[in-house]
Amino acid sequence: MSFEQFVFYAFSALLVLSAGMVITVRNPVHSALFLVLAFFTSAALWVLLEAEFLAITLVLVYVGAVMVLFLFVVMMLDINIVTMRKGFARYLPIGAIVALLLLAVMVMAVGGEHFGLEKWSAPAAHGAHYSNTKELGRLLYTQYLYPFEIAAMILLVAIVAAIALTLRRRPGTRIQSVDQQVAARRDERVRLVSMSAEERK
Amino acid sequence: MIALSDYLIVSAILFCISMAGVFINRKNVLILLMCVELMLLAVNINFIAFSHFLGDASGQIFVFFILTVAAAEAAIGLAILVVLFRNRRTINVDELDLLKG
Amino acid sequence: MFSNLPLLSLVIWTPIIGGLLVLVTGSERKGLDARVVALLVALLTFVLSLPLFSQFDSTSSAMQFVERSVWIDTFNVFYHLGVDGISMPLIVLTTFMTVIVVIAGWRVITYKKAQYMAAFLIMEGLMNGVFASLDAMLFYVLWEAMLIPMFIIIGIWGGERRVYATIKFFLYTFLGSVFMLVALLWLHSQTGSFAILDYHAARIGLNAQILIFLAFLIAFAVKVPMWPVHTWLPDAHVEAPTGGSVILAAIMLKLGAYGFLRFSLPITPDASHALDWLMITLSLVAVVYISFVALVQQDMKKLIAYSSIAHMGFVTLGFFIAFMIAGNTGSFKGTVMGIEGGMVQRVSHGFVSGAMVLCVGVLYDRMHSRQISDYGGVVNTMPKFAAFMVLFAMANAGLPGTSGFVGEFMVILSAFKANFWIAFFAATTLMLGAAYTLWMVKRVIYGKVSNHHVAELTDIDSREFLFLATLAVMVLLLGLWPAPLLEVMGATVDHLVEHITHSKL
Amino acid sequence: MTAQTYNFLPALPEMFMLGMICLILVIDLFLSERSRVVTYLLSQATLVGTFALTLSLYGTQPEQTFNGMFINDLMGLLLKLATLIATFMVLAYSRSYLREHQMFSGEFFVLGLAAVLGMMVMISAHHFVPLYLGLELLSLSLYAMVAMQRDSVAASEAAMKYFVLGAMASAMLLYGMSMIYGATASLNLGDINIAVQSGRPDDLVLVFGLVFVMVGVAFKLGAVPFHMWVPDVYHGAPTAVTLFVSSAPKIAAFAMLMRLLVDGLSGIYAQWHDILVVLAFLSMAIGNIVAIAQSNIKRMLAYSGISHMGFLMLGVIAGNSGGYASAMYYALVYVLMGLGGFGMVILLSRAGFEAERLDDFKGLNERSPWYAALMLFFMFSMAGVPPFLGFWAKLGVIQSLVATGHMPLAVAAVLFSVIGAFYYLRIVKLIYFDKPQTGEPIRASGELRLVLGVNGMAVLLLGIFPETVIALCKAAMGAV
Amino acid sequence: MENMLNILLAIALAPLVGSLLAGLFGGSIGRRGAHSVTILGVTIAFVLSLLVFKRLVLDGGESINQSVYTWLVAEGVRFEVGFLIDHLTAMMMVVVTFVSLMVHIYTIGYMADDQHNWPDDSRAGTNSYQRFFSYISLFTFSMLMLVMANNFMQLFFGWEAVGLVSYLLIGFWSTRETAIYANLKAFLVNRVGDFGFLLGIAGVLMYFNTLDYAEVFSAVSLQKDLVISILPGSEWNVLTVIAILLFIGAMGKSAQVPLHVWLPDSMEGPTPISALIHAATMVTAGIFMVARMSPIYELSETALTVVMVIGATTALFMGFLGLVQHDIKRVVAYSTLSQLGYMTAALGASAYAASIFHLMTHAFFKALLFLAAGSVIIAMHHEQDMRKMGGLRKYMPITWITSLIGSLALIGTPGFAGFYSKDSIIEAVGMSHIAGATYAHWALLIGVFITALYSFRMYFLVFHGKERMDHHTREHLHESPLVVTLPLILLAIPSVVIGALYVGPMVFGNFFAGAIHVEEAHNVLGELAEEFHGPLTMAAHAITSVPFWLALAGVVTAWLLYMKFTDVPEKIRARLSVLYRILENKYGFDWFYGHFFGGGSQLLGKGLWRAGDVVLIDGLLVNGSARVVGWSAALLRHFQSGYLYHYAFAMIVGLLSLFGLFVLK
Repeated sequence: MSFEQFVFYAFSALLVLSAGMVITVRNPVHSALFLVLAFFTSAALWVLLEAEFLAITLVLVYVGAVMVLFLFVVMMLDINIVTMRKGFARYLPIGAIVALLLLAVMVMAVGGEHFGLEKWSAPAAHGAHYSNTKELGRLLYTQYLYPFEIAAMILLVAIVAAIALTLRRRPGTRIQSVDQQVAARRDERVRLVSMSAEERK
Repeated sequence: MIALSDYLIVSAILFCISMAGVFINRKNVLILLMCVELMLLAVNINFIAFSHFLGDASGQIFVFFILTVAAAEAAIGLAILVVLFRNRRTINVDELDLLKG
Repeated sequence: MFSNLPLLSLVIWTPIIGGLLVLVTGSERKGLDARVVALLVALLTFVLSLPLFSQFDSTSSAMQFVERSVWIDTFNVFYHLGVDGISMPLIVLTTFMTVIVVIAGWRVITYKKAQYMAAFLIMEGLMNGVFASLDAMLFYVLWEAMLIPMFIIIGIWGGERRVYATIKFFLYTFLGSVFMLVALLWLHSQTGSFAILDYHAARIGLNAQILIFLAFLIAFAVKVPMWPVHTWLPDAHVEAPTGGSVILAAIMLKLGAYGFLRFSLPITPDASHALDWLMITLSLVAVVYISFVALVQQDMKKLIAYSSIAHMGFVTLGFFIAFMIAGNTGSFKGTVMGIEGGMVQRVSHGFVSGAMVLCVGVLYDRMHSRQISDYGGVVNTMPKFAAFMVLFAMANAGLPGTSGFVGEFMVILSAFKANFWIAFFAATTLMLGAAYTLWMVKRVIYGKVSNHHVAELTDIDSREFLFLATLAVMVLLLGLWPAPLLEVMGATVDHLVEHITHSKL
Repeated sequence: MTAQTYNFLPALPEMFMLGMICLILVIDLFLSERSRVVTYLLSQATLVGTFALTLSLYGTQPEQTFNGMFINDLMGLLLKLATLIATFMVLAYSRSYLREHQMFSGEFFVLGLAAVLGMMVMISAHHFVPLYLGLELLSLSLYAMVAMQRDSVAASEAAMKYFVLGAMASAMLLYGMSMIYGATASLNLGDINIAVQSGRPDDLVLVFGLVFVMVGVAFKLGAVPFHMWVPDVYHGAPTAVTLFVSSAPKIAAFAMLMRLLVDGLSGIYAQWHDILVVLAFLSMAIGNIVAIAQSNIKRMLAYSGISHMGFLMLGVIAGNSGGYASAMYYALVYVLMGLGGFGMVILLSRAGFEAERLDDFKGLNERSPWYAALMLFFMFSMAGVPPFLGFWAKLGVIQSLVATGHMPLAVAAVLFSVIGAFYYLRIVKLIYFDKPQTGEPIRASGELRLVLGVNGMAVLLLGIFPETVIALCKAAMGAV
Repeated sequence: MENMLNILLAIALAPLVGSLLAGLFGGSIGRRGAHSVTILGVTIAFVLSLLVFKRLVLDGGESINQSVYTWLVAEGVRFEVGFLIDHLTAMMMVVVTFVSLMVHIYTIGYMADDQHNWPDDSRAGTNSYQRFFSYISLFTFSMLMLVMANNFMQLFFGWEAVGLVSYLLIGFWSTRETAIYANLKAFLVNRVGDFGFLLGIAGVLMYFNTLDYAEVFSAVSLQKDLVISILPGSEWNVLTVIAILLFIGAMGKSAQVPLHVWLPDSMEGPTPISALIHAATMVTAGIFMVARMSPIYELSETALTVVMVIGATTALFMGFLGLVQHDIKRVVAYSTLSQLGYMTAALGASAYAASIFHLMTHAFFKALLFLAAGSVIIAMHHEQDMRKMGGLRKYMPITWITSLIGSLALIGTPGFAGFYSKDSIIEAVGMSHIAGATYAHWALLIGVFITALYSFRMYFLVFHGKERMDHHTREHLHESPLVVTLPLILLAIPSVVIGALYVGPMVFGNFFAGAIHVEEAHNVLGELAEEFHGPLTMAAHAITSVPFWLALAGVVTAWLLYMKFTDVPEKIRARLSVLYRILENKYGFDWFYGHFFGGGSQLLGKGLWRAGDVVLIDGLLVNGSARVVGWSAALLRHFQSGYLYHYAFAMIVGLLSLFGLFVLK
């Protein structure tokens, strides 16, 4: 077994295992952490596939941002963990059977028969001066300009949506109204009262 | 050498696990969101593997977009989750049965 | 004077536009009475339809008063109208009966008068369109569209179980006609045309013919209706308001029979030949079985509905004995009488069943019951009405001198040429038809005044007298002088017979 | 590698819309609650402007741009126009509803326009990436819109279900795309088509990918068994959103179906034909049958929509340009009818009251004969009874089935349409044959009345004169 | 010729016009107007009929066969209205119009106080007098159309039209349950006959392709060897089939066993119509028809046998029933049945002329008897039970004398009209050689005795013996007014003389030559004619013949039983209770028909309706499929459980199934 193979199998095993744990552990915090592990391991696999840029991105974006968001929500929502796993075992067998069936079908399609080495020999490794990042960047801003714009729009939508959904203006809260403050005029706030001078005694 | 099929099988396993996760999990909606992330991960592995073996970078570009979308998706999904939780005080999948028939 | 006018379009669109007008001028507002508008429209349409009869060239079997323009180019659908001897009398019948129906609903309908009248007018236009269509798709569109006003009429102004009845009516007929649609589309895929006359000329293999025939059969058999797809009619009939029942019995049922002549026989002559045993059997079942069923009905309208089914059995019988007669006599010349008999029966049944339904309506308006057992001795309080009722009952029983006789007579005479036993079973209607009709008359009209409700009945007023008398005149006229009707049909039927003699295989 | 310059002209409408979305987003920030109507008007203006720009492209030669990712053809053009009209009507329908239900906010319109943009991208996509991105742009906006009524328990539940299932479906779609990519080494639909036609790629792999892709498309269409979200989302979402979800996205979904199957995978027609037969049959069956058991009109219309999607697929099954044209016509017709149906629900809804029970329609004829007649038009049209529009749609697809020899399927289709007629009739029954439960007169803004009237008359008049639209669809599919 | 056609039209239409005027405008023209206009119409018809008779018979004019109106044309076959006037027709026209005229006049008296027959709350009786006249005039028209027809279609028209009027008149007193039962029964039983009749006509059309008498009769011999296969394997001669089918019609109309059941019940109608329709004219339509069709019947001995046997059976067995009736009209009715049987039997023996002759004489004396019975009924205040009469002789002399004349004519007293016709029939049947003739002969002979017995039973019970009516009735007994007695007298005259006058030419002469065709082999009357030497001789000869003594025996027995030993009938009844019960129940025909056909068809109808329509078609197929759809809807909606994981599961299962689709392939 070559080193490459060792790395592949080890990380693959870890990936599958952590994925399994994501869906089986009781505590959602643990699930999230296993998911992080899964992302890490697959990033490793991607490096094997010479997709360094994406592997880094995965770690940065997912582990760094998305999973933090997940954890944030988990904490915020204060979920009762005890009730979370009830009846899990009951549905496991049927779930497992269907999943295995699906897996069987999928393996039949993607297995060695169609995608073995005989048919798909591994490509030669790129030269040392090859930069995956540069290559992607070039494509992204030339050929994929149009999708890139749409992706930007998607992110915008995500922002708008997330804010629209979660931002609550509670009716009872006391907040400053800056524009009112700024727009306040003197005669609205101050009443000058003219009083007759007090008589000196 | 690691065959393309090996990568694809790993991806397939991952995909199946996350699928199973969706319907085995009956309690926590959050896990469902994670499963969706896992599915996308599996897809990404596929694309990258193909991209590598085809020697064509466009697969990786696709993965790039998928990552972007997945992040946006996660944001919106979590936002909906929050809304849901505020309304129901629960994110138990079992209790999401107001709409049926 | 009329020859330059697009008469067929006029008899189709006048009532439809008139109906919309009635809706718009509605009865909610004061001033214009929806009924008056409706009557004027109906009369106008009737007058417009008269030249169809008077200017009809009865020596020609070709389509007359033809209009043709593109409707949907992409589907090759044309707005193609025309009448021959098969369809023209039915158009006149339709326009005539609509006038009657409008008058009949004059004082009876108080709820949503405008909608009621509009529904009938729109339906009249659609029915005229069905009879005049020479394009299969136009035919189908109108054929289906016609269901909508009827659905509404039964549902809004109907009786106790009107919802059940009207939905049953709609779905039954809808189910039937979708098969026709598939058949038409198949024909379209073969000929690239929706013109009915092209279908007549199309050569089709036997198996395909049989399938098409069956598809048509389902559509038309439901409409006629033939046993065993007849059960919508008693329900619809019973629940429909009087006007609805009149149109149902007088016109709608004729559509099925018309379809057999316009579609089944000429398009699939070989299948008609191969399956004539089925049609004859079903027709005879209608005559015999349904007559027995009619005998035991307690509800007058149900009885009339069943009697309609039995009478329509003669129509289909007349059409489909042709092949057996040809087989027996060796020529198709002898088949004309059966087909003509069936066609006369169509028209006659329009008058007779319409009149019977109106009679029941007259009683229902007064007593709000259709149960035979609630009546008895009506003649004592409504002698004029009783006279009409007995006359129409006799027509229903096929007494010579009334229109009911002509068609039955011709069909039975023809049936003997096909087979003794067919004639035998067909002729049982002489006994059975008289039995169920006159037994009802006995229980309703004759006898002592059976209860105080009957004692308080008032005889028909001049409005009721008007429509009953008009129908009575028509029933007698057609019975005593059927020659013009036959003359009109003659050339067309000869042509039809000539057509179905030639195998399409 | 020289810098490429693209022809931006075909994408001008999309660009205009993108710009306007950003503009509206910014302008909305500076508007007070009372002058929010400006946002609304701007949104409508955006739609109109986009419509005009799109229309200006009418008659140009089909062309691809952005490296073959964007295609501008007649089908795309027409579908975009239809999408824009539908959205315009949706917004007009829902204005007062949104106000009454505290959803009349800038975000709603921004998200709505973003969804339209997504649809336009999908419609013009000639490449997996924009197709997927357009889909996601659409979907994400819709998820958020469904959840927009934040205090509604049902809406948030619907949004959650929609989101989870939708995400699953797009994952499957992606998985399928990856397999096709693997098999054909291309993401461009045109190249894929060439590759598939050449017969080089492994058939099994292609089919494998195809099945996954079909799941994604079927989900978007709401075809059985990937339809489960439809009733729940239609039911749970605010009616204005339901109106939107049920209309324009179906056009986009149809476009996606066409792009993927016809533009991309026509080489394996035999395979996707089989899949579509199963999906169409099941959709017609389940949709029509389960609709009968519904007591909520939004759910009922949801199931009816499922069955309509089954009918739509029949046209595609035919596998020729005539069939595609009929399917396209069906999609357009369905959208028009569905808008009317949900529009009536909106009409009867008031602040704090959703007229979503069937019983709320009781005695409508007593309350307003005009609206009753309109609803009758919609219902009979959906049932496929002539002379209404829906009939020609059904006729078209069944005709293309018959013409290609799919007789059993054609017969099944007409039978299911008979079953389906039952529940449409039930609505008509409620409207005309039952007594109203409330004597309250129907109040509606002039705008709503106008749109509803136009919509209803369109269903009737386009039914009587169907030629134009059918001809356009045929032209779009190159089947004249 | 043209002139003649106008006369014929006038004969037919005059009663129709009268009828329409009286019927439609009865309220305005009043009673007097109604009976005047109808009597005028019938008088015109009668006088013109006499004119026609004179031209044809006395002046020896040519017979006329001409069509006047084409009803319709189909397949080139013309269905027409036309007149065939030969001696047979001319005679029938005279008889019909004469009896009708008598009845019209008589009705003035009979219906004078008709309002008493209607309940107070009935408005149907308002113009009942006018209506009645309208009906009987309409009947006259219909009957004339029937006899004057020159084709089968018109025959059927008239045939049905007289049936209609009969229906209307039997049920004239529509508030009486028995009357409206009787008229329905009459119509339906007649329809059974018409059923056969129409099939017969259809047969004629099929094999001759025309319905014109002359054309059919001229072609009939060409078709005599044709066969038709009705039941698989058995071939029947076409003419036999047609003849029997037509005869079924005659059985209905002329009330032959087993379709006789309606006639006794028809006595529920007013007496004038019993005389006109149910004795003199309509019921003889069947006889007339068979005589008219003689060219067909002559070619089928089988048919003739059927006719004869049925006729003889009717003659004998219906006579028996007359013995046990108490209702005066019913006795006459059964007597009518019996006499119709005689006529039919004569037809079977090919003695058409004798049959028609009997038809004519019978028309006179039976109308007489009925009208006399009506006169009695008027006097008895509509009491019809003979047990409550007696000794009426002295109160109503004219009725008494005319009744006696009628009865004597009926039993065949030599010299009276009935003697000549009946004796000829018995002789002819005795001479006949076709199968069944012996049975028929014996039946007719016994019938003579029975006829005499029941006739004089009635005569004695009514006019002689103790006065059994109640006091009140006796107080008011008096002879009927002139309008009643005049017809009696006028009818009594032909009842006596017509036989002697016409037996020579009609039965034994060539009177019907050209109208009736008799094959040489069957020509019994021809054989009899050789022994005929004038009516007087024939009457004198009668003393030595069996029928005379049988009749005498009948009269004597009646006298003994009902005048001398009035307790004997009671004893006989007790002794022969079984037999009596059979007779009382009219052999159970009514019971059988009522239960088997009446009840049976209702049972069948209910069965078909409930099992077929309600359960099978509606319940199982229609509502059943709706229910299946409903159930599946309810079932399938459970899959929409609301649970996300179920939805996801469904998607994955769907995905797997799509794979399965290809794996299975």
